[in-house]
Amino acid sequence: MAPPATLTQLDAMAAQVPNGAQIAVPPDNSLPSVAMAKALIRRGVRGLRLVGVPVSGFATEILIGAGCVAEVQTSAVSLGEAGFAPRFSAAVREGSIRVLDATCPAMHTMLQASEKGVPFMPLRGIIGSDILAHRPDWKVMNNPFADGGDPIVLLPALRPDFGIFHAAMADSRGNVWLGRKRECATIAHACQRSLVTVERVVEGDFLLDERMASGAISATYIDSIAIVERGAQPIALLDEYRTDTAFLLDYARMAKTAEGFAEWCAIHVFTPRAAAAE
Amino acid sequence: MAPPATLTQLDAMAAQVPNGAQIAVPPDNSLPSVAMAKALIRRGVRGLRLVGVPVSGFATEILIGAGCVAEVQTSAVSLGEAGFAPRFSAAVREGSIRVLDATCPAMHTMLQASEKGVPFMPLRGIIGSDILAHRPDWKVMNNPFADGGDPIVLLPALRPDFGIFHAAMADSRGNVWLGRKRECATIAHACQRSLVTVERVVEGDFLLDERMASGAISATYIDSIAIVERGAQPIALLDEYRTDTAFLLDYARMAKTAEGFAEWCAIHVFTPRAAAAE
Amino acid sequence: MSDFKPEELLAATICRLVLDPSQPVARHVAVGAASPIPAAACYLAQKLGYPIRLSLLARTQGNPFTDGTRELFDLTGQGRIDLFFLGGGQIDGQANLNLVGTGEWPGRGVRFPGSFGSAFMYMMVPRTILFREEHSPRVLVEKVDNISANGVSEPGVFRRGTAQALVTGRCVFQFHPATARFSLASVHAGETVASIRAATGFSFDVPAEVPETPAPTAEELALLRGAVCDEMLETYPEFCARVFGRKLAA
Amino acid sequence: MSDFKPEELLAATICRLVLDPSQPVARHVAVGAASPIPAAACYLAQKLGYPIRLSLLARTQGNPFTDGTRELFDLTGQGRIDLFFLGGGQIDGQANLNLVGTGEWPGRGVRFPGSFGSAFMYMMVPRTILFREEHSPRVLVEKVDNISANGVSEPGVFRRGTAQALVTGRCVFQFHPATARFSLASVHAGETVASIRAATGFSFDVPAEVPETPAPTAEELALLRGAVCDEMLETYPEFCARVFGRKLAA
Repeated sequence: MAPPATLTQLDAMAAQVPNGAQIAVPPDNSLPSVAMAKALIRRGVRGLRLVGVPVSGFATEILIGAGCVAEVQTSAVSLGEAGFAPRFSAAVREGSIRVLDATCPAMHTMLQASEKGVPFMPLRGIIGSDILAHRPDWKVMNNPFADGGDPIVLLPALRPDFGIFHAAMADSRGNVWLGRKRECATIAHACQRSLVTVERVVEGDFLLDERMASGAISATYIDSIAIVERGAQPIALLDEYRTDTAFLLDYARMAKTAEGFAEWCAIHVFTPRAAAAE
Repeated sequence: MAPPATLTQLDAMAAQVPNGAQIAVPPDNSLPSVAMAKALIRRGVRGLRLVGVPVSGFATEILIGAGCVAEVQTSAVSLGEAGFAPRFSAAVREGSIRVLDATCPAMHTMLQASEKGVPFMPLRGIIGSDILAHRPDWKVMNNPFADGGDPIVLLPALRPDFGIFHAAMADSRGNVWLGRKRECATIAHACQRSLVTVERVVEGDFLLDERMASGAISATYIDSIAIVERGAQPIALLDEYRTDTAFLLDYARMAKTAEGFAEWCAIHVFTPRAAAAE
Repeated sequence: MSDFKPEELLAATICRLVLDPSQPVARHVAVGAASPIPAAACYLAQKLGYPIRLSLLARTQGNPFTDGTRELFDLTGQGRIDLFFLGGGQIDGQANLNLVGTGEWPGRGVRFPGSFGSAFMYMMVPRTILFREEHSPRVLVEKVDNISANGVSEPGVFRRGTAQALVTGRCVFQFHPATARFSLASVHAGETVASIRAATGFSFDVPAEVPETPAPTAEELALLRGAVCDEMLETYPEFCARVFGRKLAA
Repeated sequence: MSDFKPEELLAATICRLVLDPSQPVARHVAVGAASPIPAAACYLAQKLGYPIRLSLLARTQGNPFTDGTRELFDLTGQGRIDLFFLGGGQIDGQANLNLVGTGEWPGRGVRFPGSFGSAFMYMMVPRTILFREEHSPRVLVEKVDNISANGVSEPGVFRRGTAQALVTGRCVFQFHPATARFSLASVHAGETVASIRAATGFSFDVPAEVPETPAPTAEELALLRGAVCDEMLETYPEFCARVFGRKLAA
């Protein structure tokens, strides 16, 4: 089988991300690359500016816990059924990260503006929320198509340096497939570079198959691919594996303290076994 | 098998479209419902305002030829390899239809504005084109995120009364599947009602199948479905059947005159055989 | 009277608010993640025979959206979602919601997860039912520390609707957008106007007569425990086990 | 010298313009529907070993886009398309393109199909190669009747690039955006400066020395008739039959 030209190793992919990079990451219901988050922790990257599309989950939480993150722009950070994200909450309390709060459709819209190559896009709602008061980079203007009045929010295009996510598979051409999780397509379109972990590489070309094409992202947008089996774990991957809620609850319990998080990391990120499994 | 609740007959579906309706129609590379265009001609509808997403093809051409159309808003009307659209060209020459010329990404953008529920969206380019000079409904303003200057076009949201297209299949729940032809999803999202012809109805629920979901449009958007085998013909349907170029060339030859078009219609639209085949 | 769980009372109560004939019809209702009681209320309405389309964001299998997570917001922008549910770490007397956190922005006291889509949804759906089981002065405050989503808007600001009601573990409040105030609509069994006042941090109006929140009917309870639970078992296994005593077959 | 078809000369000529080392590198080239010669030129560049990504809009099988027809325009908006091809029913001396029609707007004389994406693409790609086989005063006019897409923009208007060149059946013009004028870069075998002048409705600059457009090399011809034709057979069967004498197996 011809592997895609962009195929690389996980650690080599993590090495492409410099300190201070802005990275778009999907939430726990949409294929985060937890494997890549762990590889970034191992690499010791610092000062990341994470973008939740539209919210943030486990990958963001552990990157914050490991001290890799300077800023989070998101609509929420949550571990879903496992509750509040403890290292995120601690970091907000301590003021050790900058939080740029948004609301879900605004996160999508800012990326869609980059996807279309326009400097801004309007969005309804938001006016009256304190979110707007804390976003000097967002503007309000009167709808020029109304007869006067009708204020509407304008959001600037957001073009992160990297999009990082996990997909079910890649093909020989370097296209990736992730089914209905199309926010990852928007991430790939909007970001300057996309780094993707996949469960496996299969022969062929998804774009030649009408059944597969609609859930695929063209290799045009994908800069690097690394094979990591169960690379979203403990998060679910489509219909292939489920979220490991017990694992997340265990994490949430341990990560209540910085020491507990360090212990969790030692076991699940830094042990040779954990690293080799990726 | 449980048929979808929205299943109806082609002629009943055509009867839902009143005179003067604004209708979004995909072009010849993206699943036009030629069957529905013929049914509308048989029904004798008048004054339609057609919207090409982003260009117009055979379905628009025959509706114009049959006198059903008052206005076409599009980036182009063409029969592809079969050349210029003869009845469209004649109608422009005679001034019998109003043409609102646009450019492809502007057509997409106006529908995307409706899809997002915003009154307008910006788009780069266009400034300096005579298209802009003939679209008093389009505005230019300075990009409020620039330091001054930087004019950019604002396009109003376009929300047609109906979206009409052909899909490969519908499922028991009334979801439809058309693979990568996602402009039809934008049509369905943006239009007030969507009327869809399909090759067949299959049992099950596309939304439960990760392989199918990404090429499906949820029943939420689909108001009526009619089964018409080969309903896009002579236009191609994905990998199921190809464009019948010989048929189109024959059409283009006959439709050079109004009489020739009437003769073509008599054979291909009005004969009981032609109607029964749908 | 005590033959049902509090969750069953809440689901039946919310179901009646969903079906309230004085409100615009709810044809399509969306229910956010982690909202089993509102989900049960909507399934109950369906099982009672009302043709409501229900989009459950928590469903991983058969998630209704095929255009990514933005589709819910686009769908709402299009005006296709008639009713949504929201809660909040704090809810105040003007129906402002705080999902960000207490103390200084962005939640230097207790940080909540974040605003999610509330700042958009609250303004873009015709009807919102607020729901928060905990009814205490800590949650129901006079003024929220931070506004994720505002209860009413300035004149001239595009807004399709406001809160219809606020349902808690103790009572149902109705919201009046013209005055931006809640009034007490009913109290759950065991509560009084005085007990509600004591547990509520914001001031609200009290009509001359405050009824008790009606108990679920036998039919409603049977549906909740049967057909509704069947629908919810896969998505909300812990809730179904705890409330209905039913477990998903392994 | 006459051992090649005019289409082969044009393809080889366009290929050299695509690979012009004085231009920003073309990593990703898009080719519109109904453009077999530009498509052949790009395939030729690939077969010569240049790593160009080629998105052919005319391909129905293996169409590169999975986000609908808007993806080409989004991709271009993102700055990911480096080079595009445009033509026109009329092209004027300032490189303005008319795809709408002659006479009064919107083409009350001869109506052309329409502007397609030209009004966007022409301004949003760094490089455009204009191509029109017919070289006559009817097509190459002093001033187009209607502007679908303008050759140059006012200062301050966002624009990534302009025409690089105009290739016709008779010659190659280079475009100079600073002066908004074409200059004659080479004439195809059999043409002279005078014959070009006679066939051209717009005025253009002529350097002291005007070379003949180089003929395709033996390597280029072999690739065009072999590997390039293999790639194009499915998408452009009529073109391949006519130019290369090859037919798709039934």
